[in-house]
Amino acid sequence: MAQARTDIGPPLYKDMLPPICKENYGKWRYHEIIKPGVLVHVSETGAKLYTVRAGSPRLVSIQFIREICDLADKYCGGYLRFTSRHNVEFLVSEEANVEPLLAELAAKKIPVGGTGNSITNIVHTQGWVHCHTPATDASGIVKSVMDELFEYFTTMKLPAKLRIALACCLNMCGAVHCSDIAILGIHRTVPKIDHENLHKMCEIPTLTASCPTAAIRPNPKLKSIDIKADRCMYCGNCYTMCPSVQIIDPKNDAVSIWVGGKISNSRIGPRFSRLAIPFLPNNPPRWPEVVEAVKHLVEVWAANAQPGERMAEWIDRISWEKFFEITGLPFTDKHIDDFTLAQTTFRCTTQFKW
Amino acid sequence: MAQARTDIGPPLYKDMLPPICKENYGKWRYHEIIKPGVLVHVSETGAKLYTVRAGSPRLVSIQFIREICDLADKYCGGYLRFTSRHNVEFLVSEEANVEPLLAELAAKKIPVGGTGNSITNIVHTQGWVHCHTPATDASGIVKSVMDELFEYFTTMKLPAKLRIALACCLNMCGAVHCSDIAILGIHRTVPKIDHENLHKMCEIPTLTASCPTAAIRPNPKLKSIDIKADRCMYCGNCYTMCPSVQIIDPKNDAVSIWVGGKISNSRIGPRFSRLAIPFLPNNPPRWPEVVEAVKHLVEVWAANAQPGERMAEWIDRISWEKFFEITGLPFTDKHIDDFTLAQTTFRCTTQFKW
Amino acid sequence: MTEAKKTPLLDELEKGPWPSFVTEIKKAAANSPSAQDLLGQLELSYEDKKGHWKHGGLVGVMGYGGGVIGRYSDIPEQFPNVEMFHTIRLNQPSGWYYNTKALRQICDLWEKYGSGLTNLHGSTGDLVLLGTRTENLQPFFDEVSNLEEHPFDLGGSGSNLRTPSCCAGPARCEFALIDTTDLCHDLTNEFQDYLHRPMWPYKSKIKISGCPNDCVASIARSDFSIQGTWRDDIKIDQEAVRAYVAEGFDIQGLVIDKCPTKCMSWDGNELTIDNANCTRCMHCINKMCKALRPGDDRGATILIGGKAPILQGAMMGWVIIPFMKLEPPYTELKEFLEKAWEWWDENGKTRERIGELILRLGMRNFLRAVGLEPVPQMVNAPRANPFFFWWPEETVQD
Amino acid sequence: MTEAKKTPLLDELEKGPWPSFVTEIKKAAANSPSAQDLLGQLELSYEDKKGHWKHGGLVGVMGYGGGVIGRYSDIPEQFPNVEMFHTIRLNQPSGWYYNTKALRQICDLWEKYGSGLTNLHGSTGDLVLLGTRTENLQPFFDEVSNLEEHPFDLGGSGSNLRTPSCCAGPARCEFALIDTTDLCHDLTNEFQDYLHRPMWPYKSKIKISGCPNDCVASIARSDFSIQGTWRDDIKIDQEAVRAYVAEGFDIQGLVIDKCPTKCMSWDGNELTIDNANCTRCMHCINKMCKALRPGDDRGATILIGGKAPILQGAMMGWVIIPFMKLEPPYTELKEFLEKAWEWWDENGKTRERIGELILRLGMRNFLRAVGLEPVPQMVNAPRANPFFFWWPEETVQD
Ligand code: SRM
Ligand code: SRM
Ligand code: SRM
Ligand code: SRM
Ligand code: SF4
Ligand code: SF4
Ligand code: SF4
Ligand code: SF4
Ligand code: SF4
Ligand code: SF4
Ligand code: SF4
Ligand code: SF4
Repeated sequence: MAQARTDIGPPLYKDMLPPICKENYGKWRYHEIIKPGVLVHVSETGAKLYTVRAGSPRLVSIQFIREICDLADKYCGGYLRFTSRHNVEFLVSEEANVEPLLAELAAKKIPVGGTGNSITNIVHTQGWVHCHTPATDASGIVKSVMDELFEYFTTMKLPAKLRIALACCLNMCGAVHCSDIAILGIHRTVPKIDHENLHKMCEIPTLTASCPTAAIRPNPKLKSIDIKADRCMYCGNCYTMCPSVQIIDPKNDAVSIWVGGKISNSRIGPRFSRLAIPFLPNNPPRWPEVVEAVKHLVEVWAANAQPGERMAEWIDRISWEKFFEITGLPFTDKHIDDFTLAQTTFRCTTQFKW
Repeated sequence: MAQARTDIGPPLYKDMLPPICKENYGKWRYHEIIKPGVLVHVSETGAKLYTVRAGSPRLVSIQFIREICDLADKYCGGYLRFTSRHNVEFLVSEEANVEPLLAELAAKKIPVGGTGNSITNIVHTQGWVHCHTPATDASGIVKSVMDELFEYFTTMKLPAKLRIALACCLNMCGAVHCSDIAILGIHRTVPKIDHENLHKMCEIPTLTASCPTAAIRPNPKLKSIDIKADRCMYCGNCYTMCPSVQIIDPKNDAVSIWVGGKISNSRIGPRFSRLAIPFLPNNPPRWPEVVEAVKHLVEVWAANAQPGERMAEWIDRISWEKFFEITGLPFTDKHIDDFTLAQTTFRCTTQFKW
Repeated sequence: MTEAKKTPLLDELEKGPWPSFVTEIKKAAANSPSAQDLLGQLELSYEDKKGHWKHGGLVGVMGYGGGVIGRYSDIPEQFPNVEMFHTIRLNQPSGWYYNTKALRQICDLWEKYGSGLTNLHGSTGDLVLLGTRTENLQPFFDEVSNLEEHPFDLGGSGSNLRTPSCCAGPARCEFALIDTTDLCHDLTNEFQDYLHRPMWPYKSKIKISGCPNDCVASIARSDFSIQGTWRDDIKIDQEAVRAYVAEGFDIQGLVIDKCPTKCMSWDGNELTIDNANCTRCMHCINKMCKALRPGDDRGATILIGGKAPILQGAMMGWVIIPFMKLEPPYTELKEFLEKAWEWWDENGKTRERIGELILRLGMRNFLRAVGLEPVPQMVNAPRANPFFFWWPEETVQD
Repeated sequence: MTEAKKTPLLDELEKGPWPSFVTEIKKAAANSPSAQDLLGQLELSYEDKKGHWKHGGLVGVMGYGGGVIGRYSDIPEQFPNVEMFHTIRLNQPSGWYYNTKALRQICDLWEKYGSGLTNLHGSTGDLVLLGTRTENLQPFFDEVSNLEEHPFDLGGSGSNLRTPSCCAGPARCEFALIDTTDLCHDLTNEFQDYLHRPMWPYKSKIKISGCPNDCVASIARSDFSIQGTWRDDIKIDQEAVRAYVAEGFDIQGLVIDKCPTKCMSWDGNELTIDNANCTRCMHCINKMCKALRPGDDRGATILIGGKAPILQGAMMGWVIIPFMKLEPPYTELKEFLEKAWEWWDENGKTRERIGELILRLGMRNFLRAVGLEPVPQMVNAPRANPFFFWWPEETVQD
């Protein structure tokens, strides 16, 4: 068997491009969305590349990959790509192949969509499938929410794009913090300390330093640590550093919902998502409360936003006080920031709406 | 001699109101600015109150007070008031008294103005006249600047109001932090410690706690403290707590200029002033560099702002990068925040102007 | 009396059209040795670019813990008449309205006991008397507080309630939505003990503006900013609007386009305001005060936390009570203030203002302590970080 | 192979129109015992609402310090085939473009050595292979890295450079202002050592978007966000603009009114852009890509500091270099990255990202260290607090 070579780097992207992409590299002139999930890019040379975007659960088997490879071989000269939000894109250079490909995808129940003013795939993380710190599952909620929002994936009838992301703990591997709607797993109780084993597994200075609110103090007597309960906001960072500080608590772990984030610089600049719903129960297998809440937010926004207004732009226009009024969501003390930049979120003006 | 009575409270304002104000209390209907420095308030009853606003150096002698009392007796039935920016307001209920009053004020070289789109009096503090921590004088700069901007006090030709304030140290008794233009005395060197006397005068724990950047540490050997020089940003708070930590340094004390603050909720809400010029020399008796800088800022703003745009609104529209370009002021590392909320000032978007 | 020194530097400040404080000092100096020495010492400061006052100095008046700022020259040998040069803060009448009798009485007493120099007024609002000796403090106060008509009391200094102040208000201004002068007077009297006996962690300030124009800069300069506002619709006199336009007033450019919420429109004949979206910024009313007036359901917005930069950077007050009716005896407001101060007094560190304490302990704790419900009007936007707390009763306890 | 367990809860997730990950696991489970035990263990997680993976676990491949995430079941008695269930991160090709041969090869190898389950792709961008045993790691890697055509290397994990990623770029997108795919490939190769051998205080991420639409979310998800931009004028095809309007496109409502700087106007015939005031937000170009194109003086804006919330709250990248030309071999960019990493490596605490370090030590120190001039484009606004530092050489020293 061959010896490992190191540091060979990734495969060369050029080898992965369909001929039409190589030939028209840097020459694309404009694009159109022919219908939901189908883009055409037109080159200066007149060449046309059709992209068919198909939904994927991201957690896929090799069987699935082979299946889409079969399709790519049949219709795309053997080329395809994945998007930054984990959809599959079939790169079709023959216009004639578009409809047959769509038909075959439909037959296989692989949805096509996610372009333009739609809801595309949900960026998400591992959850109970593969991580050690989750407050909730990732794939299960994503599946349940996408089932409910399915029509918004396959159509483009929303006022603007709406981007949903999910992270199963505050580490936020899904980098959900700038999403139109973010679903975030949260712990809600102070970690339980395994005093007996802590000193065997963990370095106490590293552990105390890991706490953003300085809630952790050494307990030299027990060769362990104590957590000042009223300072702990359950971020779980101590647990990342030390398995003897157990953050997971199935009775209290929960889901929170955040809104109004944005990434692109288009119109208003990038924005953080902000707390809309501090608590929804962790209710597998289909998290009905979470699904309902997300759907409600989508629909209230869709019904009230002006054309082209993303969630953040809509809220900017109507104000947060109206957001809470129109959505009927309760405003609680959780919504008021009390972390390091809290001051900048306080309303330093008498300008507000009743 | 009478015994002191305590807690009698301030004189009753009602006793201080001219009859027209009492009669029309809460009944004023609208006002007009007849000319710079002269307002008329019209009541629902039809009554008209003329206000003549006169500039004052604020630091005034009893001779001055008696002088204006004479005028008030002559033209105002013995009533006058002072404004929140230390101007004098003559409250004239007989229209016929307005012009004679103005004539007499002119004869006494007491300027009239400060209304509408003008520059009114400069809110300021004690400086070398009466305080122990100043980095500069207050009254001297104010006098020099007002001399130069005099025409803007007596006319209303600016695009909007422009409010200037001065504080002689970072305690900011003038609360200059929300002014269109703020003049702020700054210290620029690390306090010098009088190790010998410190323990006699000051409590070390209080002193270490007083430093916003935790630059102060106890020095038990000397029964004194040390200051970590690279953490000290010369706020002088330690000096407020302890005279043995001397912040005043005539070779380096200086003046800084801040712009774009605002108080009223009118249009855009209240804003902090932001650093425009980190350093101007402390150059008594007339601080020509400070005067020049303030005048320049006023004139660049006046030339470029649209009608009704205050400094902050003008900068909002053109952007800070254009502000620095148009004013020709250098942008330095001092302008970039590095205190606790710095993060919120960083440009988290690719949206900017070249 | 020391001989009048030459003051070539200060003399420069007698030139120019703006009234000169140097001239004022000289006027006083004509028959006040301390004013004369002040002039001399100030000239020296102008030479060597630094102040010549010693650090601190505690002096006062019987029965009071504040109201006087002690001040001593660091070169009394040179300027013996300002060896002591304390200031006295007198509590001004609401809105800085005076009759001349009241002012003349002060002048006479200050001629007798002080330098003859004053600040009308101090930055907090007090009638500041600049410069006297320790032994004059009590006699001066005895007299001033016993004046037959218009006696004066001390203002605040130290870790106490500072002299409240307010704008011109309903006595002179058509925009006043609350009775600023009365409220200021009432609160000042109600809280005399807090004002005169420092016993808090630090200073606490109250400023009252009759409307959101905030002519006393309360949002930037006071721990408790009280600003008049209204809840119903802006009153429009369409005739008067048309009159403005007829006179050539650019209603579109100067009003409609500048409305921050874009809730106004003008069709050439009729002005429409979508009041539900108006944030009562005052702009349109300011610009067209003959045609527009605030509504009739009036009260105040209360903001908390304003202060200067030391220690954590300047803060502006933020909305803590979006609306409160304010009628004498102002019971609800007084109860709120008492609760807020009590919580601050119990929890605040030395030299920690109430706004800083709220930042340190979190709004949730403050709101619970004073019994207020969280409302979105308190914030520009909800939190962006996921670091929030649960009260024990909100989670399942084992 | 353990007998297939019933999974009533997970079965619920096979219902509904969106493709099901449960179906995917089941597909793999048909001939993978580990996929089957994953299913079983996941069902249990769904019952008791918690994960069943132990904390951490260090495993790897020879010569590498990262690229594999160790994972162990906390109930191996029940699910022996996921006793170990490590993931392998393979470095994806730039822009996630694949030919089917490359993908099929991976599938075959993962059938042989792994669970048959994958993430296409991980959140950082890697081709993530989900679940294998320790003893399979090296053989798998030996084979995958020696494939005759399209061999794969590991991606990053641990305190190192994480796998850079980029948007579709010039191969497929007309907006690409820099060659994202080439740049990503070039940087990844240049920094192989940093990618594979963790030696920094913490992770560092690079993401590259061809234009300010930022389709890889670089501003939120990477320490170094590189976004294409331009310096000259937007190119307007007036004919094509008119064509849009002729087709009923609401140019005023959807473009002109939404321009953030209000620098556009449309007079019914001609579109005018005041380019000096355009902030290149892309909106007008996005909406009318047949008529408008970015200018020709192209390069990138570089932003620094993006990251997730732990510890001090999430950060978005901020402008650190407003404009840099980016042509191979990208020397200026590489030098900047090297300098930035070096400073971070020297000064950073454990688990402190570069953005956090800059916040702790101040931009001024970072700018000096990497030799950049401060420019206003770096900030939304200058500082509001008066707490700024002077370098020793800027003051008069005694
Ligand atoms: C394929 C993909 C890039 C990739 O390398 O994989 C992509 C492709 C395109 N993006 Fe994107 N964007 C992609 C992720 C993103 C992201 C990242 C994300 O969502 O995590 C963003 C930032 C989202 C945000 O702001 O929160 C993004 C913000 C945009 C925008 C700006 C939208 C707006 O706010 O106005 C445009 C312009 C537009 O659509 O008008 C755009 C435009 C486009 C265009 C039209 C560019 C082009 O001419 O090819 C492409 C088709 C758009 C469409 O779907 O209608 N793309 N685009 C990504 C598809 C993800 C998916 O599967 O759905
Ligand atoms: C007399 C005084 C109140 C007092 O109790 O002493 C006062 C009196 C009036 N103010 Fe004021 N303001 C006074 C300080 C302020 C302040 C506080 C300050 O400057 O420190 C502000 C906030 C300034 C800021 O925003 O930075 C202030 C912001 C306003 C505004 C809002 C201006 C704007 O930004 O649009 C108005 C409305 C207007 O002028 O259109 C206003 C309007 C008025 C009116 C028209 C109200 C009225 O109908 O009587 C008064 C005459 C204004 C004029 O001068 O043209 N007043 N006004 C203060 C005069 C100070 C002086 O001597 O010049
Ligand atoms: C006299 C006055 C300035 C003036 O010329 O008008 C003044 C003078 C002093 N202030 Fe002040 N402050 C004065 C209004 C203010 C204001 C403005 C206001 O009240 O509207 C502020 C900003 C608002 C605020 O309270 O935050 C102010 C913020 C400070 C601070 C910083 C407080 C903070 O929390 O940041 C200090 C420092 C301290 O308290 O140790 C301070 C301290 C001082 C001291 C006592 C100096 C010291 O370190 O002990 C000054 C005594 C000077 C002297 O010898 O007379 N002074 N001080 C003002 C009081 C006159 C009056 O009673 O009417
Ligand atoms: C696999 C992946 C999630 C996914 O399902 O896609 C992932 C999984 C983990 N991440 Fe992540 N992160 C993944 C992308 C991210 C991203 C998104 C990105 O890179 O665009 C982020 C946010 C961006 C950022 O870097 O800030 C992210 C922020 C974190 C953090 C918080 C870092 C911080 O500075 O705040 C941690 C905690 C840590 O490093 O200790 C973390 C830690 C972890 C660990 C290693 C758990 C831990 O505590 O040690 C997770 C291992 C799960 C597992 O068993 O496989 N992960 N992690 C992503 C990597 C796949 C790939 O290589 O393509
Ligand atoms: S978000 Fe948290 S629980 Fe989810 S994969 Fe990342 S580290 Fe694991
Ligand atoms: S969970 Fe977070 S806040 Fe609580 S002790 Fe651990 S590190 Fe500190
Ligand atoms: S600003 Fe500073 S120096 Fe000036 S009066 Fe206030 S405390 Fe004194
Ligand atoms: S001047 Fe300010 S920063 Fe410097 S040591 Fe004193 S308190 Fe600290
Ligand atoms: S704050 Fe309002 S009510 Fe008071 S004087 Fe100013 S404009 Fe009039
Ligand atoms: S008060 Fe302000 S927000 Fe309300 S209508 Fe007038 S301008 Fe608009
Ligand atoms: S970031 Fe720009 S260049 Fe890259 S895919 Fe998106 S729109 Fe195209
Ligand atoms: S790119 Fe954005 S800022 Fe520039 S003209 Fe177009 S819409 Fe306006």
